[in-house]
Amino acid sequence: MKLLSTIGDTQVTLELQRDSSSSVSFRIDDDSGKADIREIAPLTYSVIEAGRHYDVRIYERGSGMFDVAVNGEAYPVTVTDPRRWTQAGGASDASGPRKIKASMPGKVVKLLVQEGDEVDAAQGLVIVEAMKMQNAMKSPKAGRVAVIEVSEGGSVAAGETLVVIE
Amino acid sequence: MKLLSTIGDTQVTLELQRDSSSSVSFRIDDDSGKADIREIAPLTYSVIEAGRHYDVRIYERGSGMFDVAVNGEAYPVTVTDPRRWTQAGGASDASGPRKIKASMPGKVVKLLVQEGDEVDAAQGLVIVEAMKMQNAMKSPKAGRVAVIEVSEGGSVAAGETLVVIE
Amino acid sequence: MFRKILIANRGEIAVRVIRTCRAMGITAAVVYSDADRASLHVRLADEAVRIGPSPAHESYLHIERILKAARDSGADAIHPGYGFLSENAEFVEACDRAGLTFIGPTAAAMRLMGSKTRAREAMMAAGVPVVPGTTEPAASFDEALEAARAIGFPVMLKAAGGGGGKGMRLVASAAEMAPEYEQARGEARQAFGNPEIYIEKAIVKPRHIEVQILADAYGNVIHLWERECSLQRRHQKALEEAPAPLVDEHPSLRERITKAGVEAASAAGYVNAGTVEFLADAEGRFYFLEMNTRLQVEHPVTEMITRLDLVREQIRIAAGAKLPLLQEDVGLHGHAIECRVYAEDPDNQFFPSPGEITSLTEPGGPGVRVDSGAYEGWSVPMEYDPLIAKLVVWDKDRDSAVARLRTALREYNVTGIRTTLGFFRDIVEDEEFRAGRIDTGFIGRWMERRALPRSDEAARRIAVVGAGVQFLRTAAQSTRKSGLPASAWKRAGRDALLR
Amino acid sequence: MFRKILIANRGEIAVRVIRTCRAMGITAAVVYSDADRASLHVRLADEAVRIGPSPAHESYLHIERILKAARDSGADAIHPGYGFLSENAEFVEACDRAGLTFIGPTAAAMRLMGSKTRAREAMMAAGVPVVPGTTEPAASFDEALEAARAIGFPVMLKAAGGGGGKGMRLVASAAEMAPEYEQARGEARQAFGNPEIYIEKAIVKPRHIEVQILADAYGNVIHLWERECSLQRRHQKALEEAPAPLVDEHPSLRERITKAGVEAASAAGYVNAGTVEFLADAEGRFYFLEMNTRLQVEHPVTEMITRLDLVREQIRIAAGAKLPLLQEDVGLHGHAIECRVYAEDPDNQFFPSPGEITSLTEPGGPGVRVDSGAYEGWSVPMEYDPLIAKLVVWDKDRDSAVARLRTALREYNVTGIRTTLGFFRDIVEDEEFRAGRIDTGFIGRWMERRALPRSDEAARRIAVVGAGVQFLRTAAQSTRKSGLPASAWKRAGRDALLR
Repeated sequence: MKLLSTIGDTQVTLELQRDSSSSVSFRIDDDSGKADIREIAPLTYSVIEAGRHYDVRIYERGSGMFDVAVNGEAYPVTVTDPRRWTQAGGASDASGPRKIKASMPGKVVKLLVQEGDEVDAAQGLVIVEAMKMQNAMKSPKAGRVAVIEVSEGGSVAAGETLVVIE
Repeated sequence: MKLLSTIGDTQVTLELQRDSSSSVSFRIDDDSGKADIREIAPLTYSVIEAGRHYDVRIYERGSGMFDVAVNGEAYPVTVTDPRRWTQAGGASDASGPRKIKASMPGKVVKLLVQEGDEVDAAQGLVIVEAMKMQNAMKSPKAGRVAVIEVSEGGSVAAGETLVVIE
Repeated sequence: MFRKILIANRGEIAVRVIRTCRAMGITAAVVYSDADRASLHVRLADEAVRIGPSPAHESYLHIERILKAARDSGADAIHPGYGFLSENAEFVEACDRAGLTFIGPTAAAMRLMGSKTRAREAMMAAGVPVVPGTTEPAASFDEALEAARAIGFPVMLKAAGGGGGKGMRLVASAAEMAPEYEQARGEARQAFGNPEIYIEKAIVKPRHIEVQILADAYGNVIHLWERECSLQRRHQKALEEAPAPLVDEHPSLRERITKAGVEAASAAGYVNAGTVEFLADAEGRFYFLEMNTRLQVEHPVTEMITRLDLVREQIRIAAGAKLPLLQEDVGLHGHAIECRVYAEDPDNQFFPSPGEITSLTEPGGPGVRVDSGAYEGWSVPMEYDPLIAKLVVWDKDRDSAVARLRTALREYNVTGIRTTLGFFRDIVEDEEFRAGRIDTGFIGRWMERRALPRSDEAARRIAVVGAGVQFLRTAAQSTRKSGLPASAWKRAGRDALLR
Repeated sequence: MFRKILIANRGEIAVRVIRTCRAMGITAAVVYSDADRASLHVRLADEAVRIGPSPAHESYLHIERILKAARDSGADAIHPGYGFLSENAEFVEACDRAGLTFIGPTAAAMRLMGSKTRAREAMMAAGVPVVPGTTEPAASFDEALEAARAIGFPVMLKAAGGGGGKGMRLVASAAEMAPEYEQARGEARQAFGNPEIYIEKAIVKPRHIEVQILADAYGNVIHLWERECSLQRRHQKALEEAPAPLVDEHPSLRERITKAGVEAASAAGYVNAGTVEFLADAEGRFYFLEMNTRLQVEHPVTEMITRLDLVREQIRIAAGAKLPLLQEDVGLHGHAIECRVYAEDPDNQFFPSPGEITSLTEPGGPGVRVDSGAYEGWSVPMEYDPLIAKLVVWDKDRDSAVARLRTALREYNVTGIRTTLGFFRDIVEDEEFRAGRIDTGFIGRWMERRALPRSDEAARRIAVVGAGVQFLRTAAQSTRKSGLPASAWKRAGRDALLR
């Protein structure tokens, strides 16, 4: 199974092959190895490779995005299946509509714009509050406020769409 | 919902009524109350009743038998539904065939009897070993060895039938 | 001694107080808001009383509801923890009126130390050093310059009308005074409608040193040495130590600053546990900042080096006991460090990260203590402070304690939410931190220079492999329906990978 | 100092050693059998080497495989933990030949102390008290009676041919000697084919007191005070304390017994950490039992009162360091208690209870330390010792430590397997235990008298309600197919009860 992956800013190809219930051969670009992988609990793996042990915890952020903590150190990793490339969400075109999503669950304290407003890049759109901290969600580009999907006083979950800018 | 229950050697009737998603009215014999019950994790509940808080952990032993740890103190409790009385396994008749089950997982070190042997009450039948300890499983009554379901050197799970005495 | 104590708080500090109450044979009753019904402090309490909806002003800050909970549960004393009502003098008085013992100082001492100007006056009268400066705004530039010269450069110009950094200017020398003074006035006028400026001595690279005080109702006041809390982000402490690394550089500092701490508490007529906070400079000079009239978040580091239980001493003092030891009997052994585990994203400006903790592993073993308000499967509510746990380590000296901390941090794993654990893992590798060269600007500077490439190439490979394996498993699962209950699903997953 | 240490053990003690290795900057490599692939010691290690199938003689007891693992991983030293190969002199010699440092005593000291008769002779020569008795079997009844009179009644008759209680008789006075002697001979003949009997002084209600020793390669020997381990079941320790409660009754005991401990270790030419075990009687007399030439399970209680890290000292000594402190610098502060959490059913003769830990909550907070080899979801293997974790508490005195223990035990919850936690919860409520009136027969007598009715009627009601709720939920679930994956199922369950 050949996959595309990024770790930080680096893009690599990843091949995985299951040899037995717990042994996996891998190739990352030209570098290959064999790992003994056990699932300890959902999203938690014990990995032994070349004698070293790695405690691996995975947090799925959706759309093939993962935070992978290896021995406690976190790495942002994305994985895509090139055969399903077209379906994979991926980053949308900078010129198309952009959804501004809540980066944390919280309460919508204030809407700073109205539908139809023209906004600049980095202009504040919505203020979300959690744990006594207020966070202004900003526009990633200049454009027009197409839709506002939340209202003042309402609650939002992390990843929920707040505003669409086109 | 009216149930029959035993705690230790005491038999009681138990009525439970769900008032809301977390509030349960109960009646144990003539004693009634209302408890706020939250499931914290599978088999783990937080219960507040009459102002007191109880941390409740449940271990299901099967056939309506439970070990219930309340604030760490364990109580053996059985529950049966009288409407399904006939299906409920319950204690079998002392005069009928009796299954001798492994009280712990382990390895069958030795069979002390053969099928067809006559045995006395408390006579050793099978020796099971776990964690460097050997445990002789004894006959609960005088009778005849009807079936031996394990063999020497084999592994058994807790609750697995070893021998049937009739 | 009290029979039952109501703990008017939540989270890790409520858990902390429960543990000592129970070890003293005192029934621990807690309060909870709707957001906290399943919180750990409720699960560990003997008794639990609902006090209202999730917003703090309708629950943990609601004096009447707290008092009603105390009456209903039959408590004879209230422990306020920190935050919420812990430094609210009206609450202290309301407890008094209700016949409930407030475990803390008197309302009078709380009020005195709660007022910046009154506290500063009291400290000056007691001979405790305060930051030198004018108490009135300068009437003219000449007056300002004269005051700055008298104080000695560098000085800080501060707006009289308000805070938050507006109208604030650091002035290094008399030559720079004129333009900075004008700019500060302009900014202050714009921000607060008031251009007035006063002048304080600038503490360059200040270090936060505080002294833990215990005082009984019979006039006995002792200190339990100092702590250093110079690692702060957003003016909030992140990592605290006892003893203070700064004392290594200035051996006389300990005696001088602890003496000042005791004098400050005595001057305030203080009773119970309290903390006198100072800013210190690289030369070992220090200045009174404020007094915290309650238990501190970071009290465990003091407990580790003195082996005292501060909550037990608080309760005993409130019950009328005398201090159980004299100043000369207070031990000081080894070095302790606390890391505050916040539900925050250190890679995104420490923004809050509430949500479900999907997995949690805490460290253990020798010299490791975890004071936690969290458990696996719990959802950190978005309504309250993001502090979910504290990791405290002890060892014979600072180097060993840092090594112990490093080990404990590696064992500590939280997934589902972002926490400051990874941030601390990086901090303990830092040479400046290891050398004790810290001040309140440390974290800010460190965040600037930290963008190091990760050095462990092998771990990076495993991160990619782990993500790939999970990607395939998730893809496989989403294409078939799992009909198995939770534990069977777990087992099946463990037995066979990549199905 | 070593660069990498191979830990030739498993479970909680392997985890314990990993922690100190890492805190010392030493790479921790572990070995594992097939049954332990997912064990905590593997999960926390830097490196892990498979050594064979599950049976111990094919893995943890297999000298060649352990040495190969050490060579393959490039380790320069081996820590044996306790049990397995830790007291195997041949293993020590094999390590020497392989150029690996064995972290423990020399093979010679191990052999000397491993032989009952040679150790007894060496102790007598060094003036360390041993249990008075005949070294040769009595040739006749008259000789036996004479020997018993010389030793002083009560005496114990013991079979020369073997142990395990067969042919063993307690004789209170000369009048009872004749019939007991004949019965003992008969039993011994039947059990071992050898009727010979020897005679030892009977220690009535013996208490197990042991002295922790540290010795370096330069002839320096110090003790780290005593421990009391009188609470035993099946001749295995269950709960240990430091200092010994018996010392409260006999204040001179500490000086006498620690001196004897140091003399015993010196006589054996002992190097590294070791423990000299004694039996003591109610009058404070004590007798050498044996020396354990390794780290003890119960070493944490000594660590808590001295604040030393015994594993660190072991490693330093093995690396050729001198002892870092003199006898007079060894502190003794407060009181520590350890409870051994065994996977055993205390309600069924402490029978083993391996299997999956379905839920696990460990205690925390001040004065609480957990050394664990377990985690939630882990299956305790049936192949090895049932010790899965140790709970250690510290407080300023024994009463406070018992109260702290009580609190910690209440927080400690394990489901899925039976453990000794509930047993300890009952023990800490016992008046005799609280008063320190303990001896090696305590648990046996306590099990006889413990059948108390549970007193907490309210908790009983909740137990019934809890079982009822679970019964209905399980019934409801079994009648419908759950199509939800694990976490969604959890959440759904939390939101709505009794569906």
